[in-house]
Amino acid sequence: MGITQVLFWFLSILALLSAILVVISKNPVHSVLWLIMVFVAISGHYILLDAQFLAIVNLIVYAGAIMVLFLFVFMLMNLNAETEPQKNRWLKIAGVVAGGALLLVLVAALKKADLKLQVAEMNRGDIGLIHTLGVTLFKDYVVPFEISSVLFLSAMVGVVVIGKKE
Amino acid sequence: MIPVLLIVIPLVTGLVGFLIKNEGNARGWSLLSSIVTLIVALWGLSLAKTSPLLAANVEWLPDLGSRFAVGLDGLSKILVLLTAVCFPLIFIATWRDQYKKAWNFYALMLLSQAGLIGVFVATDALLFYFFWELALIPVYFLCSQWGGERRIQATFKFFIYTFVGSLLMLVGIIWLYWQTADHSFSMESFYALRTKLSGADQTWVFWLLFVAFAIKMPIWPLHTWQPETYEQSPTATTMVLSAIMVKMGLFGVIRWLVPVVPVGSWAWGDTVSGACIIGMVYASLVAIKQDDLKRLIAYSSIAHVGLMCLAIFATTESGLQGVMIQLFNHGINILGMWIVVDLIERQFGTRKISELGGLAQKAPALAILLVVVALANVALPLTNAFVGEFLLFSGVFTSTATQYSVVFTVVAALTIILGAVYTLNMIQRVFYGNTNSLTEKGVDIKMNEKLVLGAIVVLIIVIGVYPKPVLAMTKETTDFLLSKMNYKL
Amino acid sequence: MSIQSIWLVPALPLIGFLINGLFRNSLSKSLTGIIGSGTILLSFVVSLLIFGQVRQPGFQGEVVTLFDFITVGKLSIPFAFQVDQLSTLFLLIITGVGFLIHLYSTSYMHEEAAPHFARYFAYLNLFVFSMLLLVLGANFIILFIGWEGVGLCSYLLIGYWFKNLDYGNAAKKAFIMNRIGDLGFLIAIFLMIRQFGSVEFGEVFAHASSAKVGVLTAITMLLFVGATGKSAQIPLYTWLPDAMAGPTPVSALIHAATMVTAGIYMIARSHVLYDLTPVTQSVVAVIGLLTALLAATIALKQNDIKKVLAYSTVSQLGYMFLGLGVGAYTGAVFHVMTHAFFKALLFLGAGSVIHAMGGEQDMRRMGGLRKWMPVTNLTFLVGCVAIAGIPPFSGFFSKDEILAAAYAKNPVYYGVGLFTALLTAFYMFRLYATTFSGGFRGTQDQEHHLHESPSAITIPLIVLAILATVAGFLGIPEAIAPDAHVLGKYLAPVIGGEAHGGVEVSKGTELGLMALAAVLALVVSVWAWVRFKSRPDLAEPTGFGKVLANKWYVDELYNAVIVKPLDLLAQLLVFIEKNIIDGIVNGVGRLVQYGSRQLRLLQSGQVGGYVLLMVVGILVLFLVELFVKK
Amino acid sequence: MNSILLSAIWGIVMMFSGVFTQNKTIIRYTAIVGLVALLAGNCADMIGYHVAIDVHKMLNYDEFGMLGNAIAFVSTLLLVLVSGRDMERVGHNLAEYFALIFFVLCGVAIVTSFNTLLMLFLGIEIISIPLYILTGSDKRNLKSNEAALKYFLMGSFSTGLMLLGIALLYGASQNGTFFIDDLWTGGPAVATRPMFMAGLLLLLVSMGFKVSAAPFHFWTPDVYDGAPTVFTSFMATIVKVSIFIGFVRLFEDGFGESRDRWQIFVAIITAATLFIGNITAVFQQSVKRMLAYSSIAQAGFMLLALLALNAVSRQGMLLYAAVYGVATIGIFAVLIRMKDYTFEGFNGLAKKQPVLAATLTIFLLSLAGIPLTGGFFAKYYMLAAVVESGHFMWLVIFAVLCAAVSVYYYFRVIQAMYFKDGEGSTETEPGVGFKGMLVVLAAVVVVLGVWPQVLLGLLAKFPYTW
Amino acid sequence: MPINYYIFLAVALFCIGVAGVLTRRNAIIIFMCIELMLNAVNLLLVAFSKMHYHALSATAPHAGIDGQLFVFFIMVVAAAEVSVGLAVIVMMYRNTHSIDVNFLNRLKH
Repeated sequence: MGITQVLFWFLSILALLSAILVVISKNPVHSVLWLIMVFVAISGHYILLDAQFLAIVNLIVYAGAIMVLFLFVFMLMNLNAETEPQKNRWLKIAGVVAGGALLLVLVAALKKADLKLQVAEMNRGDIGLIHTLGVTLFKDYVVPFEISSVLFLSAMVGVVVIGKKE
Repeated sequence: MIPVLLIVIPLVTGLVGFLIKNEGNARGWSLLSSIVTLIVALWGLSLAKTSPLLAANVEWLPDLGSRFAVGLDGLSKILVLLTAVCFPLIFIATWRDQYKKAWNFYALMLLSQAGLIGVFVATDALLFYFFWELALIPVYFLCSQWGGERRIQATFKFFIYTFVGSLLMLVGIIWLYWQTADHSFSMESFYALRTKLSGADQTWVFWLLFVAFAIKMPIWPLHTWQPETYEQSPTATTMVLSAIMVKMGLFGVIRWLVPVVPVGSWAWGDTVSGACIIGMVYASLVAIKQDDLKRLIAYSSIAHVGLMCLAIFATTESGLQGVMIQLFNHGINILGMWIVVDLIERQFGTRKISELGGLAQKAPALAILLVVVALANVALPLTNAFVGEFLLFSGVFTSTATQYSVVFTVVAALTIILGAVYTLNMIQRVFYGNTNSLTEKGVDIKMNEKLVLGAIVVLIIVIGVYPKPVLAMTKETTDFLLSKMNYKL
Repeated sequence: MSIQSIWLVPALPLIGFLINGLFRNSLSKSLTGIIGSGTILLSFVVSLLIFGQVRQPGFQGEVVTLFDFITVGKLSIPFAFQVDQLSTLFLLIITGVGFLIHLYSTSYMHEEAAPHFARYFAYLNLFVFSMLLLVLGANFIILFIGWEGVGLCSYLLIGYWFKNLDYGNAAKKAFIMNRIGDLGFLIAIFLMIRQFGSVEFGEVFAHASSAKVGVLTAITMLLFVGATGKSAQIPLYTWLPDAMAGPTPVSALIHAATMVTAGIYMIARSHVLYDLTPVTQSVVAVIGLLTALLAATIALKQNDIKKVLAYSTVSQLGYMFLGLGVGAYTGAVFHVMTHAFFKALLFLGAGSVIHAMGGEQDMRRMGGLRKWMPVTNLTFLVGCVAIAGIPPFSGFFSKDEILAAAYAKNPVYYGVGLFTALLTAFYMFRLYATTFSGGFRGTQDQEHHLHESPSAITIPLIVLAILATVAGFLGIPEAIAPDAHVLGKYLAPVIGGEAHGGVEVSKGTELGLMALAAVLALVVSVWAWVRFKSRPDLAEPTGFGKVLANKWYVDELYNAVIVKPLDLLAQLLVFIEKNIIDGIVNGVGRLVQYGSRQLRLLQSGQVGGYVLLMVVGILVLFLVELFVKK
Repeated sequence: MNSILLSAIWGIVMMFSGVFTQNKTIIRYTAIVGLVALLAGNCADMIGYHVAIDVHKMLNYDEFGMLGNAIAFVSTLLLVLVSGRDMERVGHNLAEYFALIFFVLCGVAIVTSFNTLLMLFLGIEIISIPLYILTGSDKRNLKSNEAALKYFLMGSFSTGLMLLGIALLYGASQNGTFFIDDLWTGGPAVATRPMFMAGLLLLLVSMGFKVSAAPFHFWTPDVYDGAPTVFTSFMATIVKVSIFIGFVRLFEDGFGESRDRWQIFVAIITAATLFIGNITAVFQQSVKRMLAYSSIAQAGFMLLALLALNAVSRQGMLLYAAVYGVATIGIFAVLIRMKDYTFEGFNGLAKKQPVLAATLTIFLLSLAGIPLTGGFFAKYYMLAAVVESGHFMWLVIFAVLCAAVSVYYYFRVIQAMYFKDGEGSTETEPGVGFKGMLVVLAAVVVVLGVWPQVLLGLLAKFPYTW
Repeated sequence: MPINYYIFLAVALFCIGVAGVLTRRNAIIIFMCIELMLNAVNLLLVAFSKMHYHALSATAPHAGIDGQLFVFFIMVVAAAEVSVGLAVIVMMYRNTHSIDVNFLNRLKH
């Protein structure tokens, strides 16, 4: 087992454990922190997969900006402590069961795919580099890129509409 | 040209009618309109069958393979005649009925007339379906707006019931459409299907169409909407419903079902006939127990229509001719019955047989006219219905379409007796005996009512004695349809 | 007069009907009477003229076609009249007796208000019209039209006094029982259409021999079912006694002289078919005989004067069917004719009595009426003698002809027939003695009113009495005087030679039988007269007599076996209709509503629940993908 | 491309219009002008005048999408014309509402013409995000808040599903592409087929969510009920049918060749949608909520087009979009003006407001699919499309039975208006303009019902390819 | 690494997110779980991108790049969504002082 594999397994387990902790943490702030942990682990995977640009963006945008936003909101609402009264246990159990079942059927469905020979190649290729991505983004993907600005505009307008005091 | 006129006149006058916000004027206007329609219809009937005026065929929906194709053949003629004759009679007979916002009432009546005529003259399946529904909508509003106490539920049930059938029919029509060689809804293309479709296909598609027709007619056990609706509708609408609308179902079977999927019809003929016969006997027996005049007549109508349907599936010439003439006769006769009911209800405010009695003393003219109509209802010879029922029964009896023709005839013929039972019961309990506190103030009918009933009686007798012109009118169509119906794989 | 003008015969009464019916409110009673009777008289005159032609030797039946009635495919039914010896004879009887009864009615019904009076005459005219159509029809359909028409008129006339619901019920019963028979007739017609492709007498009879016996038997049996309805035979006879609810002239006209003989006419008319089907013939004979016997026994214990006559009618009709069944068609027709005379006479006489008694019909309250009503008494006596079969009155000859033929076929028939004849003599003279002899048993008031009827009533009585006396000489049997059977010779072209079912009895036997019948009838008559003259039968009957008085409880039986179950069935169906058939329809609606109420609970308002259900949906889709073969 | 550009630009214009003027009428007219311009731009596009931008095949402008756009724009225009005033009453941010609407239309224009899953994703998001806002725009109304949050959470969830689906499809595609017509080129290797199917199913689910197909419809009643009615109208009509057009495009262009594998799922979903939508609508007491369920039911009918996937279904989809849109806009326009949203609130409306009642009746008849209204031909096409394919006759019959059920709840409104006595009335006396607009809408419905050729003929007239 | 590993990892993360959405009632945490789902997809896309690169780079040097760009767009969208979502949640909180989704049941049936 090379270093890559070791890292893969480490990151995978880290991601999964953190993810589970996101879900089960009682304190919302802990959830946020564990989620950041998941993002870090995923960024590690990106690096393993030679997607350096995405790894950086993920850390900056997600773990940095977005999660901070979440934290801000928690702070704003002063909800850092446990606030969920434990009612409706059945719905919870049903939720876990349903999630598990979904995992099962997805795995079952995808296991049938004969992908043994397919590999996600590591340590090779430059498609994850900012240069390559940038060129493609502004050549082939310029239209969606521009269009996503509409998305931001609308989000902006929306937040203004919602947030403005009347 | 003429069929178009026949649709357009009531349609336009109906739409205009909404704007006449005066009861008297609206009434006169609708009568005028219906008389004009009648004149046009008679004009159409007088033309030779080759006359180009009798058909119209214009582009409508080229992408769908549907054309605005209408025409008058023998079958259409007789039903158009029925519609055209009934409406003026209805308007005159109900002249004294009072309605809130009468102009809307009359306008809707005219619209329903347009729809009905449309059904009868359409020679394009989609157009047929179109009018089929159109005829229903005004009637729905008429019944719900001006009907009896439980009108809303009753007519709603009626509407949904028939709508279910219609939609199934629509599916059937669409399916047939895709099977046509030229993807067309025209009658010719549909008739050409009978040789193209496999027996299995015909057998199942038969039901899609038949259910719609069976509900409309109605055939047992799909009939339960009918007595309730008749009971709850304003009588003028009941007249339209029972005199004309139920004919839509029979018409549908003759024109759009049996000749299109003859093999399916053969396969299910016995089943359908069985239902018809059960329905006839059943309805007759139930009719005996009815206390409401409208319900009684409704059940009697179920029995009569069952016989007609039975005869269609016998696919014999005399049976089919009988159906053709009976389509008209039954309409006229039942119209007469309804008029009498309307007169009674207007005068005494009840239709309960048990609350009436001794009317013959107070209204002898009404009694006599009713008796004639009632006798026609039980198909006494020299009334029009005898000619019809005789042909129907003899058609069923001589049928080779089923091996049970004798059984069918005999059981069905029981209704001849049962029909006499409930009809005479009704006459006796309403008209004979002594008057009671309610009926002793009764007065005889007025001139306009006498006129209408008289006209009906004259029609009953004339057709009963000399049915030849009517039979001649439908003969060619009968032969044509029979040639399609008798196709076997 | 040309045969072609035969249409006048039914047309005249029709015109009378129309005038009286349409203008009943404006016509005076006398005018109504004149129109009503006059049209029948004219019709009778025309019939006589036609008869003049028909009786020419060598006259073959003619078919007069008026117009096409129904033509469908190969089946063509013209509106055509058959003019031949048989129909002409009936024309004469119908219009002749009919006229007398009309005349009688002008007086009898005089107390009615003018519109009702006119209505009465309109119905009567319509009846004559229908009956004429019946006998004139050149095919079974026209016959059937008249057939149902007389049923209708019977209904209208029985229920003439519509205020009385019992009368209405009787009318209804008559119509419905007739309809049951008509149904058989109708199906017979359909069978003929299927077998022969035609309903015309000529066609059907010509091809009859080529048809299978089974089919023919079915046709004839069904026709006979029709006849049992119209002619009041077992099992459809019960309407006739009830029909006495109508005005008495109606009973005379319809329920004695004409309508009920339609069945005889029809079978005589289609004798070709019956000759080919011995089974049916036997059935006809047996049913006729049984009816004759049954009705006669019932008549023994009736106290209503009209009821006795009614059962006697049923009984006599049974005789006629016996005649038909044994092949004595001429005899049957002969009996129809004589019966028309004496039964009309008896009914009209009874009417005269009732009229005088102020509406009283119970014989037990009568008695000794001959003192007040000599003409009625005498004519009634003639009627009684005639029906009792005492020579040389008409009943003797016609009855004897039937009995002779019955003997030839089967002596048992003869025995029962003779016994019935004796019963007839017995109850008729019981009737006569109770009514006209002895002392008056009614109230003072009634006694005060007793009077002989006016001439409009007595003249028909006298005429009929004469006819009842002499009509028998039209059919003097071979045994007495060869070749003297005028009627037989006259009818021969239609009915064929006198066919005694193939077996001829010897002249001697026939004479012996005749004498036996005559003597016994005379003895029984006298005995009955003497017995009831002094000791009228006033007590409530007991034992077997009660059974007879209650008509063997047949009405009750029918009620229990047919009417009640049918009623229950109808009630059951109403229940099924409401709860099952409509219940299912409404149930679907309710199910939708119920489903709606339940389904909307899924919409819990909770996001968690929604997402959960979404996930479940996804799971289902994936499971289908994984496990369901496509 | 014209419509995407114009709608985005006009969205910005609207955004700033609020800065320059507080006059709501001006803002409204600006929006109307924008919509007309948008429509004109789209028409220009249809006859070949378009801004030449290389989209690298990511958008595919064909007549189907164009006509879909046109229908969406016309519907929006009608909505603004008939209910524009009612938007003013939602809140103070009229200009922003219009801006958001234009952004939604931008998303619509993308969704009707996407050629890659990326564009589909972006388009859907551009539609969704403004809608979350519009749903919650009645800020002080807790129902509105609740609806917005529910919509947002569930919408995001479905986005997650969609993305997983897209990812799996990407993985399954042979040469790593998002172009929908390449997803199944030559058929993916047997090896990746399960992945393809899993992705497809997830896309089906998420698109089903957007068009409120059962069992992914649960947001619909709550959101439609909670959102300001005028925006409910917008969502239930323009947005829904546009996404449907995208839905059809995706499954026809992307998965058309593999339809044998997934039709059964569409059939299941269709049946469930028809069933739940129609049945649940029966018991509703609020007309608004009933309309939400009815929109689910109508979606069930539109799903038939997805099942059939042939020329008939394409035409039918457009006709359905137009007819359903117009009729629903009309109904909501009247509903907005009502005092009481329950069925009882409509009792006796016909006496007080005959025009409203009559037009409303026509709209309802159209939704029920009664002839003489466009709704009939819309339903006709859907049925005809499936029947032509020859399979799934049971579903067709089930669909018509459900259509019969739909009559029940649509007619309840008609019954209330005409046959029941009551105090049903509008909040304010509707003006002549409003009534006039309703009559125009009704006329459109009727014209499409008598002579749908006017619309169907267009398809043949613009044989336009990119 | 074999692609299967990535697939199962991503699916597992995704399902954990789903389970979170189902079990938690704090609106923000639900939202975070949704973000977790998105990230799982991102990971999967990148893995597929490298898979395609591995398979096709011989003929197309930039094979698989689409996947990574798609991830980029997902992040863009997610960011926008987060802003809107948080705004909605805050609005809700302002009105009800709760972000418990179970309290959201004014709209039902």
